[in-house]
Amino acid sequence: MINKQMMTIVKKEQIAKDTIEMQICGTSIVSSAEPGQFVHINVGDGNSNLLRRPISIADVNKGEQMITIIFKVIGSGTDQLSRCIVGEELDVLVPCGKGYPIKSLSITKALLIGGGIGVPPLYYLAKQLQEKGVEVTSILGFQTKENVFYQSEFEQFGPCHIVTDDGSYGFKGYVTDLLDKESVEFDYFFSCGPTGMLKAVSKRLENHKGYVSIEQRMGCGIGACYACVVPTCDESNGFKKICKDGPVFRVNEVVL
Amino acid sequence: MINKQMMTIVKKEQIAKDTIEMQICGTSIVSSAEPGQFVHINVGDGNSNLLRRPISIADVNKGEQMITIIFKVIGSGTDQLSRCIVGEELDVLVPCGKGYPIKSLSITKALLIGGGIGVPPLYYLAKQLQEKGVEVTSILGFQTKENVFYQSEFEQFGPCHIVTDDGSYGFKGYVTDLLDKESVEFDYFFSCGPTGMLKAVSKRLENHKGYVSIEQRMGCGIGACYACVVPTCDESNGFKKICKDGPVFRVNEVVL
Amino acid sequence: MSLQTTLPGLSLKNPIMPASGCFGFGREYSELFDLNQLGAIIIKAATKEGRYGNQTPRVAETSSGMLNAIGLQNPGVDKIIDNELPFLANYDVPIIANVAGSSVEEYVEVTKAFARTSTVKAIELNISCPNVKEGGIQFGMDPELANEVTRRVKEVSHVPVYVKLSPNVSNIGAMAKAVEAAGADGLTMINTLTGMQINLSAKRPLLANKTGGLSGPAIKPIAVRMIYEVRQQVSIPIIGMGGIMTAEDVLEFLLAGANAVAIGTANFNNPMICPEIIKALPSVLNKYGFESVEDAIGKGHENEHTDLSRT
Amino acid sequence: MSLQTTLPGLSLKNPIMPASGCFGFGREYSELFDLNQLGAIIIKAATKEGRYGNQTPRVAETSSGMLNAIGLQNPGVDKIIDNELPFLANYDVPIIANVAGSSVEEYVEVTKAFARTSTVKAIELNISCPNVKEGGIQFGMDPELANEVTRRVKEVSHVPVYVKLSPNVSNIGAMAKAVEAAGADGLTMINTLTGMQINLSAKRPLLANKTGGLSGPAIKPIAVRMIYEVRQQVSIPIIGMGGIMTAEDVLEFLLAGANAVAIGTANFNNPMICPEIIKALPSVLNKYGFESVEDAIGKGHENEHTDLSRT
Ligand SMILES: Cc1cc2nc3c(=O)[nH]c(=O)nc-3n(C[C@H](O)[C@H](O)[C@H](O)COP(=O)(O)OP(=O)(O)OC[C@H]3O[C@@H](n4cnc5c(N)ncnc54)[C@H](O)[C@@H]3O)c2cc1C
Ligand SMILES: Cc1cc2nc3c(=O)[nH]c(=O)nc-3n(C[C@H](O)[C@H](O)[C@H](O)COP(=O)(O)OP(=O)(O)OC[C@H]3O[C@@H](n4cnc5c(N)ncnc54)[C@H](O)[C@@H]3O)c2cc1C
Ligand SMILES: Cc1cc2nc3c(=O)[nH]c(=O)nc-3n(C[C@H](O)[C@H](O)[C@H](O)COP(=O)(O)O)c2cc1C
Ligand SMILES: Cc1cc2nc3c(=O)[nH]c(=O)nc-3n(C[C@H](O)[C@H](O)[C@H](O)COP(=O)(O)O)c2cc1C
Ligand code: FES
Ligand code: FES
Repeated sequence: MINKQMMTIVKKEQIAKDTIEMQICGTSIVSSAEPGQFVHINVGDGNSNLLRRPISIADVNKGEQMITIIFKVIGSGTDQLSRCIVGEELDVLVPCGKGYPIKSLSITKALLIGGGIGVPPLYYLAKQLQEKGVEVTSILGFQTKENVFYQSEFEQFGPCHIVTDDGSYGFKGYVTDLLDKESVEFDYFFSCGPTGMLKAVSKRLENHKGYVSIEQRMGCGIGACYACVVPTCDESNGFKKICKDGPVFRVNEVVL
Repeated sequence: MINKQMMTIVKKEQIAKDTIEMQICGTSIVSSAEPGQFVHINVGDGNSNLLRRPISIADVNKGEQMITIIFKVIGSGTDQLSRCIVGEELDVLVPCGKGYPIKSLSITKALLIGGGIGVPPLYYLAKQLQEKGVEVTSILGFQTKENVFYQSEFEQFGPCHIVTDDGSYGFKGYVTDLLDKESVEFDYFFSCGPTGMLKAVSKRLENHKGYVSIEQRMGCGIGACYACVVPTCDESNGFKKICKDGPVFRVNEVVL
Repeated sequence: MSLQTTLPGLSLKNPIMPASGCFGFGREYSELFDLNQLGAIIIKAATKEGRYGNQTPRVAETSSGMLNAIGLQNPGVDKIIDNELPFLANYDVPIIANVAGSSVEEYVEVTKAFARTSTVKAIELNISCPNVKEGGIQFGMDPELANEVTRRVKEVSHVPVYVKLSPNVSNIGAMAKAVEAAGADGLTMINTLTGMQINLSAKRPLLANKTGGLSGPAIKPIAVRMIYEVRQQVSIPIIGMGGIMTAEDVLEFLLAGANAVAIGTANFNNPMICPEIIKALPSVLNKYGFESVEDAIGKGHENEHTDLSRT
Repeated sequence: MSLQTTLPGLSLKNPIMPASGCFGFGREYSELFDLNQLGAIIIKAATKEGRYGNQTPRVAETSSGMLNAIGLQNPGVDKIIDNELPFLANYDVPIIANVAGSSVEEYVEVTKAFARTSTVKAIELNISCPNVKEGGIQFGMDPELANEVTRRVKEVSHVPVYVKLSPNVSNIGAMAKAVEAAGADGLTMINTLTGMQINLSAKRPLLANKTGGLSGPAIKPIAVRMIYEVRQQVSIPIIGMGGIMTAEDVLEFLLAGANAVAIGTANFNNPMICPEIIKALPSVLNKYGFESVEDAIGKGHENEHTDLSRT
């Protein structure tokens, strides 16, 4: 059940180049949020940034009804959001979409593969997996050294490989290059990142079970406007709405 | 010579209902400002409030290159301006228009008649007149008691009559009603306020020399767009630009 | 304060309804507020067969507006009747069905299908969708075609027919008169203006469909002007839309001559916008001296020019 | 980085020029910056006799835009030639004269008058002013009239003629082709869209003229779409305008197919906008991989659709 509420910014910190971690506090509904779900934030004044911005839920503090989001400043909306200060209120739709269905999966070993701003949702996922007693290996890809964030946070859960495009930090190359080099055991993989990466990962791991979280420009963010559709792979000529049926899909469920 | 500059808000205070006094600090050009001139302020982010807002110069502190403005919150632009905080910078065109030409006048007794947000420019005018040794009487009209501001400030310069529409403070009625009751001696009058008031004042004092300051919706604010024209009275079929040739005009120079 | 207003086929609690395509079939919004509060609901466009619509990206943001090129995605009129209308029938809110098509026959077929239901209280004839390759908008650009499709649909419709006008025309009054002459019971206006945004990095239009329909506050002055103009040329009622974000905006449309209004893009900015506006409307009407919604309709046409400072 | 670009009659240092009506005759802005920085200057519309224009208020603000109904106020072509051109002749900047009129004869007369000067390097034929009762816009709504007035003006003009198109039409491509066929050397587009704002307190349109022309960022997507569309239908150059506020916006217009751009409303928001954009343009072109202005022109037409995330 999605809720529209005013959430108060309680913490804000820059954790990497152009990358901001923000904690926002709201009312009860917040604690029902699952890993992979997102918040849809009104960052404008109705004139500028008319459309809300979707940002993944990176962590949930159920006791305090607090959500962590991590976002990169790439345009006018995220720029506006980055200018908000502690104490200000944000108009938020929460929680949106469907997350990683880990409750219904039986897993012992999980592989998490994140790219750039696809890393945040994997953090809350890793946390939940660990609570379930799952062994977690993470591969996190970034453009370059100054973009890297949350390495130590992921190391809490198990092995964490950092990969940078230019090799300025960690392994040099793409996340799939690392998969070629390191052998990781897992029964499910969970991935979030740019479509190009998701495609490469899905192909590289085509014989594995897994889930991917995908992005698309959104209108409503709640399933009403058909802006964010993606065709399904099952040849039924069907489609899914990323904002409502996703953003998380079984690998090969939808056309990347 | 108009200048575009960033001016820092150094003080902000609410002085009456919806009425804000703000002091803004800039560079040298500021001190050339004359009473009756205005600043043209960019209060938006380019999307909302695309057009600048004209606000009269209420006082100038030449030593500190500081200008006082007093404005009433009536719409989105003045609302936005009222939310700016001390320390913030405003993008300002300064000084705009032509003020009360007191340097070239020989006056001994002046009558100032202000209405509502037409009161502010008269303050700097009164100050300058006093410096010239002119005796100043003021009549300030407001809607109601809670709108009244700057009474004591004007009393420094001489007699100051407050008039309210509803009689909740001072004399009850219009400024012209007070003129009917009190006899004031003066060789020039100077007026600023709503067009209705300026018309009534011009008519009531038609045998006197005087100057009025008028308002109109503006585009450029510097004389380029012809948004703010007003026909001249001289039957030459001419016109004046309020932003450049005004906002102050000789009484009966332009059609009110 | 009475917010009621009556239009052909529609007895409205209030003049506020979500615009077609911006509210789906109501399900998602029903989780956020009680749909019974709404004056009416205009549902997403229906075509005869299901349509997948355009490639993504389908939306882009612009200054005070957005572009969309959904491309009439919908499950087809039969599935809408079977799967969506029963849900909407639970509410005491008149449903207006938006009918689209590529040919006169398709418009007629879809209207006939809706005519078999009791939930649909009026048809909104969408001859103005700019986002499909063929069909739709050409009917909305040519008075003769608009007249023909309206006439044919009127022949088969058991409920009043509102024709949705496109703003992408030289002469909106001529379009309005053409559909009035064809028997339209009302007008809805405006649909979106055709626009484009170019992605500087990709060096091509951002929307997969290249062009999209511009909506939101950016187009409000155009909507108000067109409604004002059309109000002076036809006598059928107008449901106005285009950039409404506040109860003040609603009043502006009423003054221009709209009998009711629809709210599109604003739902994306604030999904609670319809009930919020309904709540705010009485005090706004009151503030400007109106005693009811009907009291305000068309009142922007009557007053002589008075100076800025005297208003 | 070369910002130079050459158009019929105009050899431009850079593709940036103020739009007609938003820069007067340059005097006021010359006190704020050195006009020699500009690519060109399009001066305020000229008619044969002086015109007083419309009543005030003449401007209103809208979401990301403004409405104006100046109504072609100007001192008349002879006074412009006598009093304004000598001042502009001091600068090394090509002057484009905007020519307006109520009849073909008036357009011809005004053009002839400018033809006698050496300062005016091109004519911008304003057949798209929405703010005057008669004349102007009807020429911009009808391809045949547009063709005729263009042809007649071309006969008497010693300098290239750019025709300024109105966006208030069903088919902008047809208008462009009609004036190209008549011998136009170039196009300027777009003029303003007709809009209205209603003053809720006065219960009448805010502008004394009732309607006004909508300009500013609100209309940018419409301008970009029309330029993109026209670029594919004619081969004469286009000076693009409509809502440009930044150097990125300039690049968007170049990609859409504009050969140069004009800046209108943005001058009111920031009188230094033209020199600021000229200064920012090289690094923006560079950021998106272009080596010169000419390198970017029309480049938005070439690339196939790629997904959002891969761009
Ligand atoms: C389900 C989901 C989860 C996301 N989670 C995160 C996250 O945790 N951290 C983070 O930094 N970013 C995340 N993103 C991407 C984020 O939404 C965009 O970076 C953001 O919307 C850009 O807004 P802007 O105004 O700064 O950019 P602009 O380019 O100015 O935005 C213009 C328009 O395009 C849309 N847009 C631009 N890029 C994207 C994109 N990649 N995906 C969807 N819409 C886009 C904007 O929402 C806006 O409507 C997520 C996106 C989705 C769909
Ligand atoms: C020369 C001059 C000096 C002024 N001095 C002062 C002053 O010292 N203190 C003060 O409080 N006000 C002053 N005003 C009026 C002030 O400019 C308006 O109150 C203000 O522009 C309203 O902006 P808004 O966005 O709050 O209102 P909105 O109604 O939202 O504004 C919409 C548009 O209308 C314009 N507008 C609305 N009212 C007026 C008006 N009365 N005059 C001109 N444009 C208007 C706005 O500038 C804007 O472009 C002055 C006006 C002029 C012309
Ligand atoms: C995402 C989106 C989808 C739309 N789909 C339809 C549609 O299916 N049928 C239709 O007649 N209009 C459709 N419209 C147009 C709206 O109903 C409305 O006419 C227009 O958006 C102007 O109103 P607004 O500015 O309040 O959005 C759509 C608009 C948007 C933004
Ligand atoms: C106040 C104002 C006056 C204008 N006067 C003229 C004019 O005299 N002649 C003309 O062709 N266009 C005129 N225009 C239109 C502009 O030249 C330009 O085409 C339009 O405003 C779109 O550009 P913009 O969004 O950058 O302002 C005027 C526009 C404004 C805002
Ligand atoms: S964003 Fe509206 S359906 Fe997904
Ligand atoms: S506001 Fe432009 S001329 Fe006065």
